[in-house]
Amino acid sequence: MELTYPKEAQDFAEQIRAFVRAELPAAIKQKVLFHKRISRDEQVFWQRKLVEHGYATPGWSKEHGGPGWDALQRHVYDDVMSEEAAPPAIPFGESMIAPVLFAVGTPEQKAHYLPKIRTLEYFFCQGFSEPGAGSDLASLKTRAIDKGDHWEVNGQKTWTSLAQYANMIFCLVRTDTEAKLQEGITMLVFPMDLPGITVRPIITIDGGHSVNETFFDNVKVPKFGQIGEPNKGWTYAKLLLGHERTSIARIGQSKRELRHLKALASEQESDGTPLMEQQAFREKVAALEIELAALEITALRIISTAGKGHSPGVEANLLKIKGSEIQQRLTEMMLEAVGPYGLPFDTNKGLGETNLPPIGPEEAASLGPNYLMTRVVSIYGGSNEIQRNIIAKSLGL
Amino acid sequence: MELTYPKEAQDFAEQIRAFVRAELPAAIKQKVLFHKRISRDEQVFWQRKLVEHGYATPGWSKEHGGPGWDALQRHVYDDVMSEEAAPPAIPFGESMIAPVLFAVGTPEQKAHYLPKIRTLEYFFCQGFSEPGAGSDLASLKTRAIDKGDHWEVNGQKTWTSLAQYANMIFCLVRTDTEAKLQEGITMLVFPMDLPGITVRPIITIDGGHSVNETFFDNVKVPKFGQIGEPNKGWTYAKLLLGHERTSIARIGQSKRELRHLKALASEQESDGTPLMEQQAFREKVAALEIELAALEITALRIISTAGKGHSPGVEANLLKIKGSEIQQRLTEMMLEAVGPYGLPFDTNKGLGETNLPPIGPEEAASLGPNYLMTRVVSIYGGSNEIQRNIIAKSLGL
Amino acid sequence: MEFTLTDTQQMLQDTARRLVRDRYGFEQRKAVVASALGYSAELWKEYAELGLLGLELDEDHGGSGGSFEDLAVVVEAFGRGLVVEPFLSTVVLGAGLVTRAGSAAQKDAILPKVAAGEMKLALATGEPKARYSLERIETGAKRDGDGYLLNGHKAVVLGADSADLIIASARTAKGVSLFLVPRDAKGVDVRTYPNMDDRRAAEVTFDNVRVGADALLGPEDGALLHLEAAMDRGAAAICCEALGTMTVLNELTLDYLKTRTQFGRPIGKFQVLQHRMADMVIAEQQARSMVQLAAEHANLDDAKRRAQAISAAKVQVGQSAQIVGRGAIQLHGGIGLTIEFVAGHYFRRLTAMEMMFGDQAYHLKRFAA
Amino acid sequence: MEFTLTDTQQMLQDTARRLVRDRYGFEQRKAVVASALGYSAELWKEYAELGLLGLELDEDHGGSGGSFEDLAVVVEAFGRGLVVEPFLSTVVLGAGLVTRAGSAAQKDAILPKVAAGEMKLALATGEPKARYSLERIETGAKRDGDGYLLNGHKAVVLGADSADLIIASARTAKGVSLFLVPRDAKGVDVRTYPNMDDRRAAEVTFDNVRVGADALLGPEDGALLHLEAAMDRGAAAICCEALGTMTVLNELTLDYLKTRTQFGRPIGKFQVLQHRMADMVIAEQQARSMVQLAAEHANLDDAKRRAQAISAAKVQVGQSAQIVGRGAIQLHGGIGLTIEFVAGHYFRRLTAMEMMFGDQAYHLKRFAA
Repeated sequence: MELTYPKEAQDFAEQIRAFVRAELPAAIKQKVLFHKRISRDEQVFWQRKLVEHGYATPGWSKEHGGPGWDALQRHVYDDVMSEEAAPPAIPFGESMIAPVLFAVGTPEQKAHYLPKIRTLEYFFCQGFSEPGAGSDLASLKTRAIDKGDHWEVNGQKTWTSLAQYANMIFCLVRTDTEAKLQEGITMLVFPMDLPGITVRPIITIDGGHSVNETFFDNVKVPKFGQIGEPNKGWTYAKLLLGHERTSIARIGQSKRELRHLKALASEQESDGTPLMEQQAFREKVAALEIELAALEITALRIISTAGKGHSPGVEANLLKIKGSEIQQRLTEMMLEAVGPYGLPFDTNKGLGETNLPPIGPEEAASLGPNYLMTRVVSIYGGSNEIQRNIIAKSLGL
Repeated sequence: MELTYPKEAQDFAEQIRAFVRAELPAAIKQKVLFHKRISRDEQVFWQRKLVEHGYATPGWSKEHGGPGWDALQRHVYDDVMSEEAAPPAIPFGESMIAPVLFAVGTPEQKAHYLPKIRTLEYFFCQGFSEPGAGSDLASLKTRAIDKGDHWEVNGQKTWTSLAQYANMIFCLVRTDTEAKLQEGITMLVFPMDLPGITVRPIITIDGGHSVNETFFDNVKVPKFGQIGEPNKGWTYAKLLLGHERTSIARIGQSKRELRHLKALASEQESDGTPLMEQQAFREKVAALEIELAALEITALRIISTAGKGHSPGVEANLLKIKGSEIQQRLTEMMLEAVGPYGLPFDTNKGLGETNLPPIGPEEAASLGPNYLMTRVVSIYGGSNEIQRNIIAKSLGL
Repeated sequence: MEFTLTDTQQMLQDTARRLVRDRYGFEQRKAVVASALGYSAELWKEYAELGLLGLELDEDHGGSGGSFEDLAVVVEAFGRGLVVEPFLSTVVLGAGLVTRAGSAAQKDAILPKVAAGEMKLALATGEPKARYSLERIETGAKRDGDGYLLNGHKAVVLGADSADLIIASARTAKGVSLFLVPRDAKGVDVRTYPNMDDRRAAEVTFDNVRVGADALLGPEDGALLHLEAAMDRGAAAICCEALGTMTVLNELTLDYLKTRTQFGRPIGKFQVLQHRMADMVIAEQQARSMVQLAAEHANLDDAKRRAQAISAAKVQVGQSAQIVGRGAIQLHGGIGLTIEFVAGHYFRRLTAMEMMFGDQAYHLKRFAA
Repeated sequence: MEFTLTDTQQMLQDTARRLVRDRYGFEQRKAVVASALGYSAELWKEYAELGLLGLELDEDHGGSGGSFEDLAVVVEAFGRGLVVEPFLSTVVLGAGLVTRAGSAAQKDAILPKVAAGEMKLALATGEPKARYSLERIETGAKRDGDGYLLNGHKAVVLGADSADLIIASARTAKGVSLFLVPRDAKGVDVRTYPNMDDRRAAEVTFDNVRVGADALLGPEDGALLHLEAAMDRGAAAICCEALGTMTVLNELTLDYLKTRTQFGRPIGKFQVLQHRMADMVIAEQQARSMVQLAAEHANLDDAKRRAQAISAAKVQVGQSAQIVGRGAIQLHGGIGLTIEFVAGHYFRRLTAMEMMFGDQAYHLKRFAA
C-alpha cells in the first residue's frame, strides 16, 4: 500500500524522481536492484552527480553546504532514491562524522572536512569495534598517547566497513586508562595512508569483502584530527550512533525490496500458477507489507512530533529493531521465492564480478548471499538486544 | 497424524478404551469436551471407578497400591484417557504429594495417606505460593513454630487450586528464619478442617472459581503431618515440582483438543465453505499438529531413554514449555474458529451451571473463558521464564 | 498524514480522558457493569451534554460537524477506561449508517434524538452462519403490501439490549437491504447477554415482523456498499479503542514490573522481562501508527482504498493487541487473571475486540485480495 | 518407535563420527572444498572400504543389507562435519532409486560399483520452472528406434559434476519416465557450480541425447511413484543431516556464550541470551524427534503415510534449523558471519537444506492436503 504525501511533498518527490531517472546509469541501478556491490568509482561518480544537482548530503543544513531540507523532505528523498534504486550514500562521512563535526568541530575542521565529505573526496570508514569490544564498545583498548603535536595510536579495530575504499577514518581511542571506561575515550579523524596503518580484509560468508581488520602501529595522528575535547569521545559516539539508528531502518529500501519480492513471486511458478497467487505466500507478503506500512507511518510520526516532548530515544531504537526485522524477513522471503535456484552459490556471480550468463533467473544469484549477510542488520549499529536494553532503560526499568 | 505404538501397547490401549467407553457417563464426558467444570462428586465418582477397575494412580508402583506400569504404559494410559475425554485426575494427591511420601514418608504415613489419596477420600490441595512468593517460591513467609507435639502455623497461601473441594493440604512453611531461604522450609500435610483455616475464593477473569486464598491463624498441625525432616522441605518440593512439569505438558489433552478444533472448524462456515477447507486456516492447524507430534515423540523419547545418562532436567522443562505453548495456541485457534460467537460471555453458561439453551454453537460458550484461563499454563508450575532459566543453568550458563 | 491534534481534538481528548478518569474508576465501572441496565444512563446523558454523541453529525441534526478523527480521540479515551456505554453501536455504526444512507426524513427523525441522547441504535448484520460476511445472510424481508415482513436470526448484535431502533440487514428480491426496526415491534425477540468485554449484545430474532415502506434505509437491494462502509467505521473505531486499551495496559504492566519484587529485586530488573516489555511498547507504537491511518480512511468514499487501510490497521492492531495482552498477563503472573485486579479486564477487552468486525485472518485475506 | 541405537548403529555412529572428527577438521575440509574436484576422492574410497556406500544394499550387490535407520546414523554424522562428498546424490537418491525401480540387470551393473566406490550417481529431476514439483517438467524423451532421444534442461542437479551416471526424469508419451544417462554421453552438457553449502551441483542440458532401450529405469510413463519415493528419501536424509549440523552449531554457540566476555562477564550470563539458547536447544530436541519419525518412514511403501511423516519432519526440521541457525549467528555477532570462523559454514548448510527437496511451505501444504 502506498501512503499519500501532502501536495508539496509529492511535487518534491517528482522532482527527485525526474533527476534520478535522467542521471542514474542503468548499470548502477541494476546493481542496486540485484544486490550487487557498487564499486568505489561508481559511488564517487554518483555522489558527484548529487552534488552537481544539489541533492547531496540531504541531512545537512544550508550553513554546512546541504540543501537544508526538513524531516519530511528528507524522508521523501530517501523514499524516492530507494524506490529508484539509486546507490545508498556511504553513511560514515555524511551521516556519522559530519553531525559530530557540526556539533563540536572547530571552524577550521569544518572548513576542511565538510566540503570533502560532501563530494566523497574524503571517503570515510569507522574505527569503533575491536575484537574484544563489540556490544561492549566502551571496553575498547586501542591506545592513543599525547605526544604534543600529535597522538600516537596503537591497536586494532575490526569490522571496518569499506576500509579498502576509504582514505579517511574516524576512530575511538583510549587516551586515559585510569578513568572510568566511558571517560577515557577520545575521537580522532585521520587519513588511512598514514604510516603504520594496515588493512586486512575479512571475507564474509556471502563470499564478499566489505569489512576489514585495521591495525595501527605507532601511527602519528596530527592534533588537527582530534574531535572536540580529549576523553569526551564517548559522548560524541553516542550522538553519532543515534543518527545511525534512525537511518538504519531503511524503510525506503524495504519498500523497494517488497516490490521486488512481489515481482519475483509473480514470475516464479508454483504448481502451475504464479507463486504470488498462492494464498499462503500472498498472505505472508501482505503481513509484511502491513508491518512495513506501520513502520513507515511510525517514522513519519516521529519526524512530525520530534522535539515535542516525546522520547526520541525509544523511537529510534524501535525503528532500528523493526526496520532490521523487516529487512531480514524480506531477504528470507525473496530466497524462498526462487526455490531451488537459491542454492547455486557462485560467489563471483553473486557479487557481480564476472560476465558469465546467470544460473537460473538473474535475480536469484544474489539472494542467497543477500539473505546470509542481512543477518548482520540485527547485529551492527548496536545489536537488537542492546536496542531493547536501551528501551527498557528509558522506560525506567 | 497418529503415531503407532507397539502391539502390546496397542492392546493395552484398547483395553483402557473399552473400560472408559463402558464406564464414563456421557454427561461427564461432555463436560470435559466442552471445557466445563467437573464437580467434586463427579470427580470422586470417577476416581472410585478407576480404583474399582485397577486404573487409578497410574504412576504408582504395585507396592503402593498402583498398577506398576512402565513409562510407555503410563503414556498410553494418559493418551487414551485424554482421547476419550475422561476427567483428568486431580494431581495434588496422587502425582504431587504421593511421590514425596514414597520417598520420605514414614511407614505409618504411607499406610495412612496413600490408600485415601488413591480413592480421593483425601482430596488434596497445594499450599506453596504466597502473595509475596510466586516465581521466587523460596521467599515464602508462612511461619510454623515447633510446639512439641504440633506445629503452630500462621500465614497465608494463595492460588490454592480447588481448596473449596479439598479436605487436605500440603504446605511449605518457614520453620527456621535464620537459615538461608531454601534451608528453613518444612513440608507439612494436614486436614483443611483444622480450626484457624479460612478459605477465600479468588474469582478469575473467566468468571470461574478454581483458586483460593487460604489463611492460617494459629493452626495446630499434629507432628504426624510433618513430611521428612524439618527444614528439608525445599528438597521435597523440587522433587514434587519435577513430577508436575512432565505431566503438565498435557499431550493427550492437546491431541484431543486438536481433533476438537478440526471438528469445530469443519462445522464453521467461512465464505460458504467450511473454515477447515480454507488453506490459511488449514495450514495453521497443520503447523500445530506437526509441533504436537514432535512433542509427543520427544516425550516418548524421554521415556525410553530415561536413566540412560541423558539429562531429564532439560527435557522436563522442554515438555512444560512446548506443552504449554501448544495448549495456548489450541485455545487461540478454537476461539478463532467460532468467530463472533466467541464474544458472548455468559459466565454461568461457560461453566456449565445452568440449563438454558446455548448461545450459538454449544461448543462456543466455553471457548472464550478457556482461552483466557489457559494463559495460566505458562505461568503456573514454574513459569516458562523460570523453565528457561533452569535449562540455561543445566547448559552451564 | 496529520500527526498533531487540532485544538478541537485536544479539547475532546481532555474532556473524554477527564471523564474516564473521574467517572470510570475500577469500582465505579464494576457497579455500572453489574447494574440491571449494564451501562450508565446517567453517563449517557453526560455524553450527550458534552456533545460526544453528535460529534460527527451536522449542526442541522444537533451535531457539531466533526470528523472521524475527532471521534477517534474520544473512542481512544473510552478504550482507556473500558467504557461500556453503547457508543459504538449507536454513534459509530447506527448514526453513521443513517447519515450515509438515510432519507432526509429518516435523518430528521433519528439523528437529533441520537445527539440528544434520547435514542439508541443497534446494527444487526451478523448471523449464526455468516461469520464476518455481510452478504451470506439468511434473514429475509418479503414484500407485504406497501411494507415488508422480516424473518430471521441475527447473532451477537452489539447494543441490541439498549437500542430503541435496530437497523437490520435482510435479503430482498435481488440483494441485501437495510430496515429500521423498532426494538419493541411485534415479533422482535431480543435475548441479551454480556460479551467478554462486559458490553452487552443479544441474539435478535424476527418472527414475521412487519415494517412499513418508510423502514427501508437506503436503496432496496443496494445496502451492501453502505454496510461495508459501516463495518469499516466499526473496525476503525475498534482500532482506536484498542489503542487506548493497550496503552493503559502497558502502563499497568510497566508499573507492575517496577513495584513487584521477587528474588530481592523488582522483576523489571530481569532482562527477559525488560525485553518483553520493550516489545509490548513497540507493538503499541506500531498500532498507534495504523490507528492514525484507519481514522483518516474511515469515512473515505473510495471503498477499495478504505478497505485496504482499514484491513491493514485491523491486522496490525490485532497483532499488537495480542502482543500487549498476552505479554501483560504473562508479566503480571496469576494476579493478572483475577477479577479483582484491573489488568485482566483490559486483556478481556483486547481479546473481544479481535473478534469484532473481522479478525486478523479475515482482514489479512481482505488486504491481500 | 525405537529410540535406542542397535549395536550396528552404534558402531556406525562411532565410525562415522570418528572419521568426521579425524578427517574433516575445518582446515581439512577447506582444502577439500577448494580442490578441483570439490570433494575428496580419497575419502570416498574410505567410505567404500568402511561399507558406508553399500550400507543399505543387498549383500548380493556388495552391500550389507542395512536399513534406512542405519543410513540415518551415518548421514547425521556427516551433517556434523559438513561432509561434501556426493553421498546424498549417489547413495540416498541414486542407489535408492536403482534398488527400487531397476531391473536385475541394471542393479547388477550399477549397485556393486556404487558399493565399491567405483561409480557415482546423480538424480536430475528439477527444472527451471518446476520448483519442487516432480511432475511439471518439460524435458522430453522421444522414441527413437528402439531407444530414446532426450532434450531438456535440468536445474540444480546435486552431484552431477561427479556423477558417472545421471538418472534423469523426462516426459514420455503418457507420463514421466526415468532414464540412465552416462554423464559423458554425446549431447550432455554439465555446467558445474558450488551450492551455498559447498556441495556441488550443476545445470544439466540434454541436446538430442540418444539412449538405448536399456536406459529406461522402471516402467515407461510410470516413474512418478518411484520419484516420489526417492524425493522422500532425500528429504528424510536432509532431516538427519540437518540434525547433525544443528547439534554441532548449538555446541559451538553454547561454547561461545561461555567464553566470549562483554561488560566484564561471559555473555552467557545475560538472561536474554540464555533464553534464546534454551529455545535453540528445544528446537534441536524437537527436530531430533521428527528425524526419528522420518528415518522410520523413509522406505515405507504406503506413499500417503510416508509423505505425511516426511513432510511433517521436513517442516519441523526446517523450523528448528532456522531457530538454531539464525539464533547462532545472532549470538555469535559479527564473527559468525566471517568465512574464517566455523559457525557461519554451519549456518550456510542449514540455509541450503531448507531449499532441498521442498521447503517448509511446500511440505506444510503437502502435509495439510
